[in-house]
Parts: sequence; structure tokens; C-alpha cells
Amino acid sequence: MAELQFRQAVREALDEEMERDENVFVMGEEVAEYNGAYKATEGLLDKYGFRRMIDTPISELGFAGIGVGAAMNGLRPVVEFMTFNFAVLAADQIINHATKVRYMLGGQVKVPIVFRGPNGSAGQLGATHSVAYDSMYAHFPGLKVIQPSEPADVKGLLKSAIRDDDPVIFMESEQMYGLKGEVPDDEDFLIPIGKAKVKREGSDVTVVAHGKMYHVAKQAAAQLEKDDVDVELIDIRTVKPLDIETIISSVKKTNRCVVVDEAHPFGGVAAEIGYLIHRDAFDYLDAPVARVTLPDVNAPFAKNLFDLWLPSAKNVIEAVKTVTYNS
Amino acid sequence: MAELQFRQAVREALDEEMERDENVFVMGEEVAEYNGAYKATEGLLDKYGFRRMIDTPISELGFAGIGVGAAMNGLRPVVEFMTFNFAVLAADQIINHATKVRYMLGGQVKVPIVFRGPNGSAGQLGATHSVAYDSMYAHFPGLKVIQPSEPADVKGLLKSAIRDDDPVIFMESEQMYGLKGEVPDDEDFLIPIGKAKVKREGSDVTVVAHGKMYHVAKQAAAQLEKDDVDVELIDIRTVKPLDIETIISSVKKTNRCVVVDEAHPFGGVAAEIGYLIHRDAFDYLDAPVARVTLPDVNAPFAKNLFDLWLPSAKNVIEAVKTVTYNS
Amino acid sequence: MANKQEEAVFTPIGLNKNKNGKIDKTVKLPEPTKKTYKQLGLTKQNLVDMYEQMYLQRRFEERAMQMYQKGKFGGFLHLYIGQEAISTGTVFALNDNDDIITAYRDHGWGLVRGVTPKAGMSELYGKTAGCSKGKGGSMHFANVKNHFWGGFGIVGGHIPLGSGIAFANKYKDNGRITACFLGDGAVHQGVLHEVMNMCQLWKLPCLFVVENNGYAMGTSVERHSVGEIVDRADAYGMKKVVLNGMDVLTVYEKMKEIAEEVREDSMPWFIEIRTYRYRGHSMSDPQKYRTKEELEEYQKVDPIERLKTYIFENKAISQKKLEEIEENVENKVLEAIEFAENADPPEPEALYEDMFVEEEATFHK
Amino acid sequence: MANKQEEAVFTPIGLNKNKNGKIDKTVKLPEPTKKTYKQLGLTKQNLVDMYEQMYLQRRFEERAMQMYQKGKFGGFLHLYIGQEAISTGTVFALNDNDDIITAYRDHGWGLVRGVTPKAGMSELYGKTAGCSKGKGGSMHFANVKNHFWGGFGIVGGHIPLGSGIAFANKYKDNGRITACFLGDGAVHQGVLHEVMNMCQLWKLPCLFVVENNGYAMGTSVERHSVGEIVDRADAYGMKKVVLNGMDVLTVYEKMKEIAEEVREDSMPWFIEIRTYRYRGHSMSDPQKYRTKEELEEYQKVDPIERLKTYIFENKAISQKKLEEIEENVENKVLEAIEFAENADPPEPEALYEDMFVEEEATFHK
Ligand SMILES: Cc1ncc(C[n+]2csc(CCOP(=O)(O)OP(=O)(O)O)c2C)c(N)n1
Ligand SMILES: Cc1ncc(C[n+]2csc(CCOP(=O)(O)OP(=O)(O)O)c2C)c(N)n1
Ligand SMILES: [Mg+2]
Ligand SMILES: [Mg+2]
Repeated sequence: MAELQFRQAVREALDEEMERDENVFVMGEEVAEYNGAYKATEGLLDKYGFRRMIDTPISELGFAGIGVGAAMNGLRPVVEFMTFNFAVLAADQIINHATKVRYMLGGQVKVPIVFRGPNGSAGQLGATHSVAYDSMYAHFPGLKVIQPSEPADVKGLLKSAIRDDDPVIFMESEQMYGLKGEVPDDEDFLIPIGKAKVKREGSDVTVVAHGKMYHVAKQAAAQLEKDDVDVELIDIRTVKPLDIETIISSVKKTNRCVVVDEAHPFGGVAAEIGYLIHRDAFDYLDAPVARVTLPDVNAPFAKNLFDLWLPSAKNVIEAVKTVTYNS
Repeated sequence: MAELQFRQAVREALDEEMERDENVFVMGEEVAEYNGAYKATEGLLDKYGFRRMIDTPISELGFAGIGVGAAMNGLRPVVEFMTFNFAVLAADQIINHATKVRYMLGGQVKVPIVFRGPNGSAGQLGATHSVAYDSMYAHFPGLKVIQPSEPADVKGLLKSAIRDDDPVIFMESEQMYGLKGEVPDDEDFLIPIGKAKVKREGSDVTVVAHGKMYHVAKQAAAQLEKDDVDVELIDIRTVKPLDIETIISSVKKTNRCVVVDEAHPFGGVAAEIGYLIHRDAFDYLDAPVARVTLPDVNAPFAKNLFDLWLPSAKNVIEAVKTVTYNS
Repeated sequence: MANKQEEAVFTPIGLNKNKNGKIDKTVKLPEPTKKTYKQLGLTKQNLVDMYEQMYLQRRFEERAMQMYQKGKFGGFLHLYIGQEAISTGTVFALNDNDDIITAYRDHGWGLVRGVTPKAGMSELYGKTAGCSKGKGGSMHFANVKNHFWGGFGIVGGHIPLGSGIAFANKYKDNGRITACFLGDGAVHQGVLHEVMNMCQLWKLPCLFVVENNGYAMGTSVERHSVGEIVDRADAYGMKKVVLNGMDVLTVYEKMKEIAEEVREDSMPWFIEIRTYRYRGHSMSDPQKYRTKEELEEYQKVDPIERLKTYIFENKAISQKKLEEIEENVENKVLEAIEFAENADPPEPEALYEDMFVEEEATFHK
Repeated sequence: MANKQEEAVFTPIGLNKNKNGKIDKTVKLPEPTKKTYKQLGLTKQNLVDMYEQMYLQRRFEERAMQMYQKGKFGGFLHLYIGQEAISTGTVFALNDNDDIITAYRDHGWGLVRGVTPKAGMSELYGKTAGCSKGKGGSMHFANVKNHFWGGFGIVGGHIPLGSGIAFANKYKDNGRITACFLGDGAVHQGVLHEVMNMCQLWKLPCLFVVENNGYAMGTSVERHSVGEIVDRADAYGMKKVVLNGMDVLTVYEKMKEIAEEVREDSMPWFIEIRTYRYRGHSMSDPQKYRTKEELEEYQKVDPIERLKTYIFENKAISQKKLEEIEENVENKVLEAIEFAENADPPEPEALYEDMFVEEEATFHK
């Protein structure tokens, strides 16, 4: 076990998989010479050279598509977006091509590609740099969508993503890159895609959260403990395939649930989980599932508005109180 | 009242609004000389000329953005996508610009634009031409999303959309363009955006559907009537803002609900409505809300698979039977 | 601009009125090659093989069209008729393991790269025996083991895929080059320009080949594009050429030269091949945007007729033998139809197959 | 390609090793204008006004940087320092109701188009008194009533907006032209090429102006772009020119000529203005990709120093008077900081304001 930053966990996963498989390469803006806009690819150019660490022009659609084509033709690209907010420009290659080409050619090709980079907001960066896109990608068939919250999960899941034979969206967070955690050193430390983890056991209420929101929920759980509310905290880690079984088992025990999600409400992960709990644990719910999400407005710049906008531990606590009728 | 085809209702709405307001213009692929890929703009070039009916090159991102810029600078563009499947290329202009520019410039501009065209599948057109994108757009703040099912709604809502001062997504259907219905002639026949309509009253179960799926649900309701199941059928018409009140009132009466939606399941309109019903009518539900959606796979070409893929009246009937415990 | 009399119009310069089908200019064909087949290193048999291939593409589509009109299958049907010299000349010029990718007007490309008439027709009919197992239909013919990657329906969407295939070839240093075919209309998708910059920057062994057939749906080239399409190359200092696509020998000659050069220096090319689309864009196109006379102009230089004349002039084969070949092709196509009609549709389980490589894939419910 | 010895590398030709900050070539400045201010139709007062404006942009940003480093406000901060001759020369050349739009490196553009230092600084601080009510921050300065449309953060995203503004001007036949500024890095977004084709096709009165400042973040121009940027125009037969952006008179001269021509013929232009970004891309940039010497080369031709020298050579104003102006500017900037620090943050209700024009908007919950 070593203590690594989130960004180092990304780097190690990339490094080990590049070492292991000659066909793995990394491409994106500022990934090579600059060592990554957030230093998640530090040192990889020195080690692997310009054949396998490729700086691209600012052409998200183009290089995403080059990645898909290269994957079809036998390579295993890891395509970095500086943030998934910029990947909107590449949506056609992700949604219409990466996920569909295998199917529409009747299985003649495979597309082992990872699209990775930070997702969601990163402080006061304004409306165009702050949207969480995991819900959007999860909506479309054919994509695995991962958004981990801690360094060990990052490493184990990114390695699994790179070894996966199908397209994977791997989402990180600018604001978590510095976060530290224990990470197993094992070179074959893999975490299976699609498995949630109960990160805190509890009996009063299930709180489901992932990515940056996991930490918000964790903070809330710690505060709620003082008020004698015992939270069971589940980090889904993978948004799709969604490990709804783990959530349902927990809800069957606690009978109450709050879903915390950094997306906007309409059709977000929280809606999906909320709906599924109601469908699959209908007789076990003592209160409607509450969701804590962004409001249905764009990200404002001003600090006070931004703080109001982003889901907070306070919001989670309030939601927990509502579902436990303690408000 | 006149009997119009769905496409004629589109055409009339455009014609009347162009007549009424010099700033309204139409741009898109094949809209002018060709009279529209699906003839929804027939005759408008002859009437309004090349200043107001504009054929574009195949450059969805570019012309969507020109539309947004023109809207900022005082015009009221109606931008046609040949289908919303191609609008994925324009996602950056819709999601990052049309919906955000007003907010991030502190209200200095307005963006009165309508993006319109067919949505979803249109028979055996394969994986890249068959996706319903209403759920995706509804996820993002700032967009009104309309998807009507009948000619009168088309006309009244499209006219409202064009007069709206904010960006509106207006979704039609290749397969419904020929559908006929009575449409009021009134030049100011407007239907307010964001209002659902109870199109069939019933007491046993609420079925919510919109767009093409409204007709599937209607067929199911007619068949269910024979089995003495009395369906209340709600056409939401506008996906966002969603008129959840109308749905909730109905569910409070019927205590059961099926949502039919042409999108994929994860985070689709059905998930959102299902979640909201559970949240807002928790004590009224006698069974979990069922959803009938596409499966979580791409559209296949083969006819038999395609028919299996698209939600059918049979699927709706089964779902109704499940929620009414008649299966 | 202020005070000027004429009203603003948003239509290309000089085209500011509705022409109801009359057009000012259409594709101008450059001169075909002057070299003889021998000078090009071809044998008489090669000429006959080319003819057989072009004739197959033509008859396959003419018959497919009939079946479509009879309602035998659904979906779109975009015919390649008139453009067969391009697929044929190219494939004869390239190595068999060079990679080819194109848009939805793809039947000819499939056939010339080993999709059998049976597999092709079955694909149109949506049968499991189809080259893409009936999952793709007309727009998604492919034969990946023969380096034909398909068959794509989002205009421009396959262009970066082609560049990516070229990228992988260079990465693996396997000597293969990639030819990415696109329509004149697809030129205006921004992604072409993104990848032209990257391909030139990274020296990718990739040919961007525009099949300029005069129209993007109902819009003639001069209505959707400024200047000459081939000049898009100038933005990137990319090598470029314009070819006559109605002459298979011209296509063969130039594509061979270029392929050899690319194999040497790994620098991309931008190639405009002028041709003409005989049929409507798809089966529902009323074709009001052009005149019958215009179409006839191009049919006069039909690539198949042209090659036939050349074959006879050069006594490559007797008339009788050629007729036998034609009959043979015709029979194959008819057998393919028979085969496709009787072939099995996919099993219902196939709906969930081919989504993932993984066997135990989970689908969200 | 097969059997060749060197390994495939995906980096521009001639740059196939990690240079650790050493670069081969950087922006080459063309000759500045030889005309005197009089020949350009400018007065001495004009020169002084230009100077004051450029000095304001410089000091505003230097102070903003200090405040940012002190942690007074958050978000990104992209400084325009070194490029002030472009904003200033352009705005003096255009009519006041001509439209301007740019990317996120926008403070200079805001100031020269009437965003007061107070409104600008308040925007950085996220206060309601900001030019965009504190909703946008550094990247989204705008002053729409003065025809400055902002301030956009998605690289390339504002390019079609600029074309759309030009479209509306032509539609309304109001005689206004639009200047759309973009970075050298933004040139590679496909949308530029989509709209260049449309603008040329439809004769939109639009200038595409690339501020080539040598870098897109940490990537030097020759690492992200083939050929000369200005040659992108050739693809469309668009008029083009390269200018020296370190000389305000050159920018003024050419932009004025071009603007007049566009007002006459409504044909777009593609303009590359060469300049240099003195500071890092944003505040977090360690700038390892360039040397101090390189930076100093350009600081030797600093546009503000250059204009100052010219002003004194031409005795446009006394040294003392100019110092007074400078002091005045400095005070205004300091006052602006003071003002911004004490200004009110937005009320919580503002979170939901400015989403819709409609007053009674519904938000999904
Ligand atoms: C992104 C996208 N936009 C629009 C369409 C609709 N469409 C299909 S083919 C076509 C015309 C393409 O013309 P061209 O590239 O010249 O190819 P051709 O049909 O002549 O072979 C259009 C507009 C599409 N399939 N994809
Ligand atoms: C679509 C998109 N991709 C990437 C980024 C991240 N990014 C911001 S600025 C920048 C470099 C732009 O360089 P250039 O266009 O030369 O402008 P300059 O910063 O030099 O003014 C990048 C890559 C972005 N904001 N948007
Ligand atoms: Mg064409
Ligand atoms: Mg730059």
C-alpha cells in the first residue's frame, strides 16, 4: 500500500497499463510535453516518447474520432479531454460512433477505448465549464461510465477500463486530483466495473453518492452521526452498469434513501436511482427517496452563488432529515 | 378547423409566424429549394425567398451557431435539423451556448431560437438514425423541450415556441408527418408551452406518453378498454418544463401509472416522471410506476429486431396489466 | 452595404434566385489519362476483371432497387450507380490489406472488397447472412477482414475513423495505407478540417478522397461549397489532385501512384474525384433539382460503357465472352436475391448481441 | 513505411523529440506599417488616446493579477498582456456600432469597448456591479450595448456566434460589420471551417481575426498547426492578410482599410495578427515550454513602449502630460479594486435570474 494522490493514481494506472500493453497510448490536449493540464500524465512522455504520448491540437471531435478509428484497428487509446465539458464537441464520435459501430457492423469490430478527464465543476469556472456529464453518457446504450471518488478506486477502475474491450467513459475531478488515499501496489490490482461499494455501514438511512459528491455525503454522514443518525453510505463508483442490487439491499435494511448527485435533476443519475429503488423496493420504503442535485440552472461565477449552487453537506443533512422525518 | 397533416401544421405555423414577424427565418439542410427533406417547409421559399429560407451546407455545428448568434443579434431563427440524430454534432452550440450565453453575460442578451426537426427512430434506419434525444436536452438547464403528437398541438406549440424569447427544442417525427388531425385556423392559436393534456379520461390507470409513443399508448388504451381497463391517457406534449401537476392529479385518482417513452431507459423521461410520481404521490401509489421504453441497446436494422426494439402497444398493455396486478 | 438596393440573400453568389432545377454549372470532368492499359502495367485480363466488377456493382444495385420498389425490404437505399469506376479503380490500385472506409453509399465498396452478392443482398434484407448480420442494412456494409471498414451514416462521421485507422497503421508500422472516401457534401463537416491538420502534422498515411458527384442530396456543389473542393488541401499544404472519376484507368493510375508515394513518405493526400450520381440521393428523392438533360450528359460518359468500348477496341476479350460474363453476373445477382429472400432473419436474442465484446454484458432495465 | 528504421512519432515534422522548453521557431512578425500617423488620418490626440487605452488594459490586468495572487477572487484569469495593440488598433479602426466577439482572453476587449475598470474589476470579483453581474467572471466580460458580445470559454465556440451576428447584420442590412477574434489554437476547431465556407458562400460581412500569440496553452503554434495559419483562407478563396500585432498603427491601418472594403462588398476576410502572450496561459501555468529569452525578445518590441516612443518622437504630448495620464489610469484601476472589494455580491435570488427572459420561468425540481 502506498499513499497516492488521485492524480498519481491516474498516472500509475496509465503507466502500468502502457508498460503492460504496447497498444495502449494516450492522446489529448497538453498530455505530453506539458505533462497534463492537471499533471495526471506527468513523466509519461519522458518514459514513452511521442509515439505513445500524443499532444493534439484543440480538435476534440477530430481526435476523439481518431481514437475510435485507432481502437477499431487494434490499438487501445486512452483519450483525455481537458474536461468533459469540452467533450460535448466530441459527442458525435462518442455517442454515434464509439458506441454504435460494433453493433451496426454486426460485431466485426471492437472499440476498446477509454475517454477520460475531469467531469463536473471545479470552482468558479462559469456556466460552460461546470456541467457533470455522467448522466448524459449513461443514457446511451453501449457506454460504461465510471466516476470514482478515491485514489484506490481510481487506480483499480482505470486499469479495468483500459483492459475492457468496449468503450468506457472514465470521469475524474479537477478538485479531487490532490486528494490522497491508500492504494494497493499490486500491478494487477483491478476493481471490477459495475460494482458499488458500501463505504460506511449504517442502519438509519442509505445515502448514495459518487465522485465529488461522495465526499460531500461522507461529511454529512459524519455530522449526522453526532445527531445519532446512522448513515449507510454507498459509493456507486460506476454509474453504468449501475449496481442497483447493492443499493436495493441497503434500502431494504434502512427503508430510507437519499441520492446525492452532481448533475442537474431532470433525468440525472439521482432520478434513475430514485426510480429504480421505488420500483424494486416498493414495499420497503418508509419515505420517498430524496435527491440532492444541482438546481436546474447554469453554474454562476460569483462565489456566493456558486456555493449555493453546488450540493453541500448541509443539503444532504436536510434531505436525510426529511426522509427520516426528523426535520 | 381544417384537417391538416402533421407536416402541414409545421408549415402553417412557420408560415404564419414568418408572415407576422419579419425577423423569423428558417435555416437548415434542404429546407428551401428542396422544400424540406420531409416537405415540412414546402412552398416557403417561393413565398419568402432566399433571404428568409436558407439552405445550408452539411455543417450542423456551424449553422446551429450562426442561428444562436443571429438570435443574440435580434433575429428569431428556426433552425431545422434533418433529424435530431444529426444535431449531436451541434450539441456544443445548443448545450454550451444557446442555453448559457444569457446567463453568463448577466442577462445582456436573449436567444429566441427554435431548433426543430424529427426526433427518434423512423423505421429501419439503423443505429445512428434512431435515437430519441428529448431526455438528453431536458437534462440541461435553459432548454424548453417540446414533442407533440398531433397536428393541432404541433401548430399551437410551434407558434408558441417561435414567439418564445428563449431557446426551444421542438421535436417532430418522420413517421408522423403524414398523420392527419383537426387544427384550428385561428392565426393566434397558441398552446402554452409546459402544459400536459389529458387526452382520454379514465379511472383505472394513468398512462403517460408523448410524441410517437402517444399513439402507441392510445392504441393500447383502446385495446385495454375491451378488457374493461379504463385508461387515463396523458400526453405531456412538453417534456420540459414538465407538467407534473397534471400527472400527479391523475395518479392520485388512479393510483397506478405506466410511462411510455421512446428513449432508452437510463435517466430518460420515464425515469424522471417515475421518480417524481413516487416522490410527490408516495401515499397514493398502489403499485410501482412501470416504464415502457426502448431497451438499453442500439437500434438494429433487421425488421424483426427493429419491431422488437421499439415500444409497442403490446408492451404497454403488459405494463398496465402489471401495475393493475392483472397479469 | 448600407443603402444598397438589393435585398440580402443567403445563397451562393450568382445564384440568388430559385432555379427550379436549372443549374449554372455542374461537375467538370478533368481529362482522363492518356496512357494505355499496358503503359499502366495492366493486362487484358485485368481490364476484363475490372469490367466484371463494375458490372456487378451496377447490376446488384439495379436489382436491389427493383426489390426495394417492390417493398421487399426497408430502410434507406442510396445507390452508387455512375460512380463504379472509383471503387473499382481504387481497389485494383491499392494493396489488398490497405484500408478503405466510406459513407452510406457503400454497396459498390462492399462488393469490390469481397462482400459477396449474397451477403450484400442479405444485408439489405436484414438477414443474419448479411455482411453485417442484418444489423446495419444498406448504410452499413462492411467486410473488415478484407480491410473494408464500412459503411457510415452520419455525414462526415467516418472521416476521423479513417484517420484513426491510418494512425494505428503508422503506430504499428505495418505499411498499410488508408483511403477515406467522402462525398462533396461531407466536405463541410468541420471534422474533416480537424483531421486534415492532424494528419498533415503527424504524417499519417491517409488519403482523403472526395467523390464529387455533383450533389449533396438536392443541393448542387456550387450551392453548398465555395471555390473548388480540391483547394481545401491548400489550407494545410497537403498534396492534392483532381481526377476524372468516369474513367477507371485514370482512377487506377493515379491512386496507384499516390499509394506508392504515401507508402514511401507517409504524407497524406487530398484527392477530388469528379463523378456523377445517376440516381436520386435515396429512393424517395423526386430529383426536381436537376434536368433529365443534365443526367444524360453524364450517362454519355458512363464508366462501364467506356470501359466496354475500350476492351473491344483493344480486343481484350470477344463480345461473346463478355456477354457470358455479364450473364454470369446477372445470375449471381438473381441468386443473391433468391438467397436473401429465403435466408433467416436474426433470432430475437440477436437484439442484444454485438453490443459488447464481453459475453456477460449487463443491460440496464 | 514498412521496414523503415525510425519509430513512428506523432508530433510535428522536425519536432520529434521532447525539447524541454526549447523551440525551433516562434511567431514571426511581419513588417509594421511605414505610414505616419498623419498619413493614416490620425491626430496627435488619437495617438495619446490609443496610448491611454493600451496602458489602461495593461495596468488593469497587472493589478488584477496581483489581486488574484492575493486570493481576492477565484476562477480562471487569462491575461491579455502583450496583445493590447490588437484590441486598441481594431476598435479605433471600426465604427462604434460594429460588432466584436472574442474568447476568454477578453479583459482588454471589454475595457476598450466601454466596460469601466469598476465594472470589469467587479466582474472579476463576482459582484453584481460587474459588467456581467458577476455571473460570468473573467472569461465572460461583455458590453453588449456597445457591441462587444463577450467573452466565451469554449475554444472556438464563439466563432459561429460571430458569424451569426454578421448574418443578422446582413439580414437587417444595417451596415454593421462583425469582427470575430480567436486564438491560434482555436483555428483547429472544425466549426471555423464550417462557418468560413458559409460566410464566403453567403457573403457575410465578417472578419475572422486570429490573434496568433505563439501558443495554445503550453503548445507552440508549430506544434499544433501545419503551414501558416493565414493560409486557411485559401481553402475558401477568402481574402487574407498577416499583420504585425505589436504595432497599433499597423493594426489600425489595415483593419480600417478592410472594414471599409467589407462595408462595400460584404465579403469576409481571414486575418492573422501576430503577437505574443507575455504571461502564462492562465495563472496556474508554470511556462516550462518556453525560455525567458524568448519572452524577452518580444518584450523588446512591446506595443505600449513602441507607441510611447513614437508619441515622443512625434511630440504628440509632453512626457509630463503622459505621466499624468498614466497616473490617472493607475488611480482609476486602484479605485476599481477598492470599488470591487466593497461592492455587493449578488443576492441569492440572482442564482435563478437571467436564465430566461420570461419572468415566470419554471425550474425543474
Ligand atoms: C450529420 C448528418 N447530417 C445530415 C445527414 C443527412 N444526409 C444524408 S446524405 C446527405 C448528403 C450527403 O452528400 P454527399 O456528401 O455529397 O454524399 P453523396 O450522397 O453525394 O454520396 C445528407 C445531408 C446525415 N446523414 N448526417
Ligand atoms: C473546447 C475547448 N477545448 C479546450 C479548452 C481548454 N483551453 C482553454 S484555452 C486553450 C488554449 C487556446 O489557445 P488559443 O486559441 O491560442 O488562445 P490563447 O489562449 O492563446 O489566447 C485551451 C486548450 C477549452 N476551453 N475549450
Ligand atoms: Mg455528393
Ligand atoms: Mg494562442
